[in-house]
Amino acid sequence: MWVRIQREPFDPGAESNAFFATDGAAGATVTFTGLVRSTPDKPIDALILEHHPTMAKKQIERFATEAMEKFELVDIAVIHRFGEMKVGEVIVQVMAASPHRQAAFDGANYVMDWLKTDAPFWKQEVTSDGAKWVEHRKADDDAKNKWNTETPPKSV
Amino acid sequence: MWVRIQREPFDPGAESNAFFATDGAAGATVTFTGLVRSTPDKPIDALILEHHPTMAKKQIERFATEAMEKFELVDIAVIHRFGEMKVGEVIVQVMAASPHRQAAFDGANYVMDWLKTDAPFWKQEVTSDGAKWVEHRKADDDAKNKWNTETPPKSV
Amino acid sequence: MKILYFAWLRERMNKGQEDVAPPEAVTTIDQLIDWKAANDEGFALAFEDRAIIRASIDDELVDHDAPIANAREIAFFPPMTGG
Amino acid sequence: MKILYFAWLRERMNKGQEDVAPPEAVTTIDQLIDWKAANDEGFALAFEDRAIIRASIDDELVDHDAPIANAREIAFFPPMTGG
Repeated sequence: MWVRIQREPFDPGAESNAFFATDGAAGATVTFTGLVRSTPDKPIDALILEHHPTMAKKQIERFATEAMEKFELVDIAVIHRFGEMKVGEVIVQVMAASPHRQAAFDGANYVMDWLKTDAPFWKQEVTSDGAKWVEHRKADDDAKNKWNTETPPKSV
Repeated sequence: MWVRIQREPFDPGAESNAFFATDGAAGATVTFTGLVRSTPDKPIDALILEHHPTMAKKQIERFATEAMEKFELVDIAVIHRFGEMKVGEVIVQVMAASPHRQAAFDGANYVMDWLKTDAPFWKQEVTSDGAKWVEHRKADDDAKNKWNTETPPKSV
Repeated sequence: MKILYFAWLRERMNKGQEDVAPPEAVTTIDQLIDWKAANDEGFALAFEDRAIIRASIDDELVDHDAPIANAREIAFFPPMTGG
Repeated sequence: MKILYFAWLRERMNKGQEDVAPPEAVTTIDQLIDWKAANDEGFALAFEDRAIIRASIDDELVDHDAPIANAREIAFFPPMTGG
């Protein structure tokens, strides 16, 4: 299990291949890749991500560890960027390996759902009008609730 | 939507990157990659896949089209190999792109579940004892039933 | 019409395909199996555990009670193990 | 202890962090917000819609009734929008 939080762009396919080389022997790998999106009805020039460095790393490591325990995973890895990124660049990639394909799907899905609501990153969309904070989506709260985690991944 | 069935090995990361370049603008992409597995307690030297060429293409295209309709996908693509493949090589890769991450997860998952039970491929595991047909797993039938598809994807 | 055999069914039949001309009374997959089994000992042996064998007509999966009228190509095979 | 602000909370506060020394009577996140709001008009304005603001103590997400004793670093931020 590893988590990398970095400013630099990365090559998603090269990261997948490196992950397969290490953990592909498991049989099934599911990769989630989130890219900066710009649509005709809501065009943006770029995305700026602010984050809480120490807490972001700690939270994502927690979700990844929980996924390892909850599902039958051989390994899971997460790369999340911060700073400014252009349209089409990768924001986040989650890779989960397992002997069982459903476990690989669930592991990657679980980490993404929790990461969306409980990892300290905040997006700004940059348009010709300037930068605007993206609003938190209620649907993201609902998504994580499907896991029926009785003890949400926070302490105290 | 496209489906490729081929004998030649392919580079899974390069295929993902090409897919992102075409459909990454959707925002979320989920990639399932299935690799030839050899475990210490059940080591194999290679895998040989036999298939029914015309029907295999038609069936996978059907599952991919159904996934496009059932979930909010922008695109879905499948590469499936046949013939002999070495340990660590990719057998199958499914890539699903959507503005919504759950749709991307579901689309790839749906195609894999149906492909496992209803696409005409048959695996032989090659060991020092020779080649042995892999038995169909009951768990794969159960997996596809989770989609509650009232009309199973077959005609007549 | 043409019959295709795949995987261990192909091995047991010792051939991948053959042309057949069943009589008109043979109208379903099940009846086709009955008719072949009655006339071909190797086929009867290969199709012993008939319930697990799957069939397709012209690239479409079908049940054993499916009509075979107008079929160009019928395929028989064990449960699939792709992916 | 140190307080960190992120995203639009940082912008509204016009700073990313500050050191504070609340009196002993201030024992929870909620009381810390009350105390800061009473002494800092900018803070009061920024924390107007307090219910949506999330907090962490030493990198752990906490509820507003969490005790702040022994906290080295408290962070305040809007709902997250990563991934």
